[in-house]
Amino acid sequence: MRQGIGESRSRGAVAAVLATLLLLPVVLPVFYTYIAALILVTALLAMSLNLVLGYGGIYQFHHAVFYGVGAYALALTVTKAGLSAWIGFLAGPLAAAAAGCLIGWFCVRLTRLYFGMLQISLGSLLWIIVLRWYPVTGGDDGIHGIPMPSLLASPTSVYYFILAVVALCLVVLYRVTSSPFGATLQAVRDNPQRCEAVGVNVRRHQLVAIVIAAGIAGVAGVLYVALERSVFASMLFWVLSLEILVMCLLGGWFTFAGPIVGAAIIVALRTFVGRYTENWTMILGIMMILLIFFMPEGVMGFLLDRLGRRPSAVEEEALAYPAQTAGKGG
Amino acid sequence: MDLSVVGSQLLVGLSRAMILFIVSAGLSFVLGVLRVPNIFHGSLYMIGAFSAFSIATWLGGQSTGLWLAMLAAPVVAVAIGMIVERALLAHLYRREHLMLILFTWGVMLILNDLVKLAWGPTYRSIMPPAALQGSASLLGIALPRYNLFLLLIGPLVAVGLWLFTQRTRIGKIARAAAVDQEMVAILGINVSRVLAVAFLVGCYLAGLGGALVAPTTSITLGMDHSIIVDAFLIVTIGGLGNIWGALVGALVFGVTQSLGLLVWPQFAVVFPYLTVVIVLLLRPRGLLRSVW
Amino acid sequence: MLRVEEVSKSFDGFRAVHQAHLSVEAGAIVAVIGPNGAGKTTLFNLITGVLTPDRGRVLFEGVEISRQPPYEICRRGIARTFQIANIFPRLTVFANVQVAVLAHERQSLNLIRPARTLAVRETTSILEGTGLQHKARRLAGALSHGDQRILEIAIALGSQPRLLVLDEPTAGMSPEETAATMALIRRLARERGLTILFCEHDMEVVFSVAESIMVMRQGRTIVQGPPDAVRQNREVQEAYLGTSHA
Amino acid sequence: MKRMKGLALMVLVVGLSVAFAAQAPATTLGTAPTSLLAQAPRLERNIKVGIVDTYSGPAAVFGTDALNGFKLALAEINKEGVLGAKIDFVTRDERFSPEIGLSMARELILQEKVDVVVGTINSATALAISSYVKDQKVPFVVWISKSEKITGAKGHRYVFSTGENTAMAGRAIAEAMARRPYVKYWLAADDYEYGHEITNSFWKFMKRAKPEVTLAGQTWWRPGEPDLVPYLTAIMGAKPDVVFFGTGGASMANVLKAVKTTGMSERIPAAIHTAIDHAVLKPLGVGAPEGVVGTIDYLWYYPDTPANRAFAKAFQDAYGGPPGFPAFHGYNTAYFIAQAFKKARSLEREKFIDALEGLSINTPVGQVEMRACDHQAVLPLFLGVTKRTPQYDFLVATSITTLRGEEVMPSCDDIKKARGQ
Repeated sequence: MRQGIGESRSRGAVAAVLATLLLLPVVLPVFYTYIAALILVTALLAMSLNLVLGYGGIYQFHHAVFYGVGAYALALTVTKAGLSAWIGFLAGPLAAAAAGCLIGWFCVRLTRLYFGMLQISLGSLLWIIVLRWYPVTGGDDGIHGIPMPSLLASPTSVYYFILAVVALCLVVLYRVTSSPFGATLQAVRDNPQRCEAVGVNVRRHQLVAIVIAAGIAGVAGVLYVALERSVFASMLFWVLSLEILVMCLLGGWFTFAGPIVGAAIIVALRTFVGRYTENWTMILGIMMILLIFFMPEGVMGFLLDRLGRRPSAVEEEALAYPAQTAGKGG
Repeated sequence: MDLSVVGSQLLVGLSRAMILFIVSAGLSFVLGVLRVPNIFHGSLYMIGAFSAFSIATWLGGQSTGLWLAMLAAPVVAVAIGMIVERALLAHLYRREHLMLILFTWGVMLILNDLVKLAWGPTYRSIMPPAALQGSASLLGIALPRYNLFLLLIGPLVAVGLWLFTQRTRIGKIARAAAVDQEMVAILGINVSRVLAVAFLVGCYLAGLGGALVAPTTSITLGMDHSIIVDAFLIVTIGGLGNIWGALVGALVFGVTQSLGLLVWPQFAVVFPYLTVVIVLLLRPRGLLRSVW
Repeated sequence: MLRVEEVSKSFDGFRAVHQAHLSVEAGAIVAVIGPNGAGKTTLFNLITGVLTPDRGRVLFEGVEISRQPPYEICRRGIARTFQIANIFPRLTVFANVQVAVLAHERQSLNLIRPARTLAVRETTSILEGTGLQHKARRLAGALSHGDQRILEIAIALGSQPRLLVLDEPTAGMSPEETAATMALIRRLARERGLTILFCEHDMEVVFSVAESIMVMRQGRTIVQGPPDAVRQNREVQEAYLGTSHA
Repeated sequence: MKRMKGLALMVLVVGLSVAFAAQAPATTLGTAPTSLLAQAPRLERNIKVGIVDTYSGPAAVFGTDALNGFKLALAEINKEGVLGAKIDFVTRDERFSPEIGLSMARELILQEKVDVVVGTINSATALAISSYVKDQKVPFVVWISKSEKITGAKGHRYVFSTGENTAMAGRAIAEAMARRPYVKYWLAADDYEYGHEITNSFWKFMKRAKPEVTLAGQTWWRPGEPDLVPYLTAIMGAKPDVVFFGTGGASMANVLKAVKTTGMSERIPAAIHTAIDHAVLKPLGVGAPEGVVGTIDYLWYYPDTPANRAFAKAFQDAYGGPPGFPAFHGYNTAYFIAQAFKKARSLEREKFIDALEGLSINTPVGQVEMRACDHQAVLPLFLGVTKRTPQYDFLVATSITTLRGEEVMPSCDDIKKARGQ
């Protein structure tokens, strides 16, 4: 998104956030360091989804599959192949990107809800493989106590490792979104038909976006394993996909940093509200509805609008996503 | 393989398809007319089932009570659905589809907890009315009576829907609105009312599905989750927004499932997803014409 | 340059285009006219690959393009606009045009370099040529209807086409806007050496601008020729211009 | 002056030691001052138990029941106290999600600093937490999940189970079925961990107990599949002698309902672990099939002993319904924890574990021992057949036989082998 933000001001903001994140383990008790790491991992996952969802307008309804594939690839590299976890850290994203390529190859033939439902079906087939292949994947019990390199022994070092990798991935994502590919992807989101007419191979762009997003989701998956040392079949279940989707929408899916905010909100909610009430899902539901009514562009979109950081606020009509017209076009 | 076994599987699959049809027809109707992918459709189905239980128990659990429960339970779902529609959803129709998914999921989360508060976590069960208990023989094939009853109800609902969309004024308008909402508005018709009625029909079908499934299963939290995925898959393979697509999709779904069980029972879990993948790769916009 | 040979397309038994033919010479301005539902837009969709013809073929510079996807046809040098404003509403005006330029320069899969450093000169020149340069930083969705139509043409220019296909470029415009737009189109054609194929409602516009006119009715080509010849054609007078011209 | 100095020094020492005692984490027992009081040692603070379980969704019925049993026991225990302290608890709802469950266990250990973690219905969560507490060296008591891996292959010093598991249940029901004349078996189960484990365990012991049995086929359905009629009609078409169902919870009710409506109960016998669970039979009323063979480790009406009657009555009075097996596990868990702390005379975790190993407590069904070698509670299993009786409007288990825990549990050697020791 071209937000026309003053370069220096936003650089300053990024530096301030980074400095805060670097200091967290020094200041906070170990549990909060863990939660911060969990938020970083989840945020990366949501960011990777947003590359296809917010930037590409692709109905990526089963993104969690790639997260799970990345995590399982690492877990199996270590526990079954007996290789070093560092190899697994590379194998995870690669496996996830390969899964993205496979599922994406089928899905880009379809549009919108059809795309989404086909992806849910294909993703669920992968989920079933993980669920049923007991000797290898451990079924829905998952794999636990996955040994990690001694470098990642303490919670603090895990935190810094995650922070470094997430920061690196965000830089990559930022470069991708501000590259010609990123600009074209946004054009594909706004109007795929028009894109074809200006010489853009829409399916190929969507597929590339899905592969990149899947690869980064795979990175988030291996980071989860580094943090929790466990993998679960439910990491590939559609409910998680829906949750990531909500993170993007809540945070602001037309902004770069929105999904981070969304991830932080959801993780914090389920960690802290869950303590006080058993009905926390109801609270989540109420929050979601309030946000839809009062912050339709998500928290980040709302803030950017308030700060006047975006090109002239436009009436909702003009921004209405061209769903109806594009759907009829074919 | 024994032919009568195949026959009975076919009939059982068809009867299962009837409930799926009723639920997904409602979903598809709302999807077509209102353009809302309504995730809390599953919650209304669950509420229909719980209401059927409560009404039947309240009326003493006898046959008349059970029949009345099946009639009255969908009304509870309709009431809840209409409150949500009038108070909230009606203000959101122009929003992006993903936002509507988010909204309806939020409602689902809330209804989920409300059901837990209202009925508690224990599971419930009701019996079919006495006339429908046990098995009956059809063409030499033994089949639970209740499944035979479902085989009758499904076509009845289909005919009712057909009459509604083809023969009533509001039904015709709803059908037109599915294709072109602006045109309907230009004709001076109160679109909001039409949409509300269409939503009402959707909620009724969800509640009816729940009430009908209640005697065959344990009524429990989480029913909403399992049905909503199936219903969306069916609606997709049938053609989004096309209620006859929902019928075709449900038949394909129910029959492949039940016949698949004869061939490959240890992998029953993959049937629904495999069906969808195959159908969508062959027909990327579903089996019947979609308004999407 | 472009030849449409006996092309047919039907939808569910309805013959939208039936054995239509059309030829466009390089450097010409060619118009397609016909009543509503005559199949003009369908014909344009067949030429630009949005639809695939059931029968017949489309040749561009001697190469058959009728089975190629839209993006491939665009890369061969045909760019188009659409009847309803078809832009990228959430992108800035600048980015709208830049995307097309990037695609033309085969940069759209470039993941490395920042987009803001690429294709800037070409994009700016197109914006200046179309008079949109002062609105470059605004979101396209927030432009007025007239400006959106101009932006459409600017996007099409971004593909550096040799043939520009315009589907009712002045639909919904005031007479002044229409005149200005047509003047712009002629100027662009002259400056960039473009061949133009367009369809239009407004007869005055068509007969004043077009060098060759093709008349369609019920999916068929009635006649194609220079304006005077078309004006004189009996069939056209009966079928299309009807009593108003009598 | 000298006296003043001495006094000041004393104040300082006492002050420091008090501050230290307050600072010191869960591990220190009341030190010098309290032990000077002699007699029974007293704990310097309350015992804190952290519970992670499912309180929403379809499995909530188990989590809630177990929690109720636990609360009932605590009410009794806290009346007299544990070494002068009470047992407090906090709960966390994992919503049947192991990711959330694991995260909550971390919170309980790192933030709430609980002495013991207790949970859960979900075997994936239980195993994940088990692996985590092994690193953290915090005791973890599993009270509902029936996965045999918890105290079997994946067992270790810090994990305990107060419920029966699939190894026990599978063997119990296999040995009972081996005495019946059936040969051709069909296995049908929920397609998830519990379904696979119980079915595999049953089939392993079945073949061992009666080598001539044959497998006619197997069916696996999605967990939560609402309508099982198509599955059962397909099985009936294959005409096996008997069907073993590996199912539980809401699916169990679906199975029993379908067994009745398809008429299977009149033609093909069925065996299911926990089929005679009151929590399943009660809601089904007279809609449940008769003649189903089932096993379970707790029935509120059997054995008809004063202890069991008292427990069932107290539970009924407190929560408006009879206790299910999770409530029984929850109740026992509280007593195991309380007794172990009493025996350890300390809040120290290692001492607590040493005390819990081999500890035997009085339960509503008699003495139950926490076996030292695998940390598995040695629970008896009850085998019964569902039957309609005139005094209830729901089915109950009849012709109940009791299998002692020792008879059906894997031996300590087997456990060692499974753990690769």
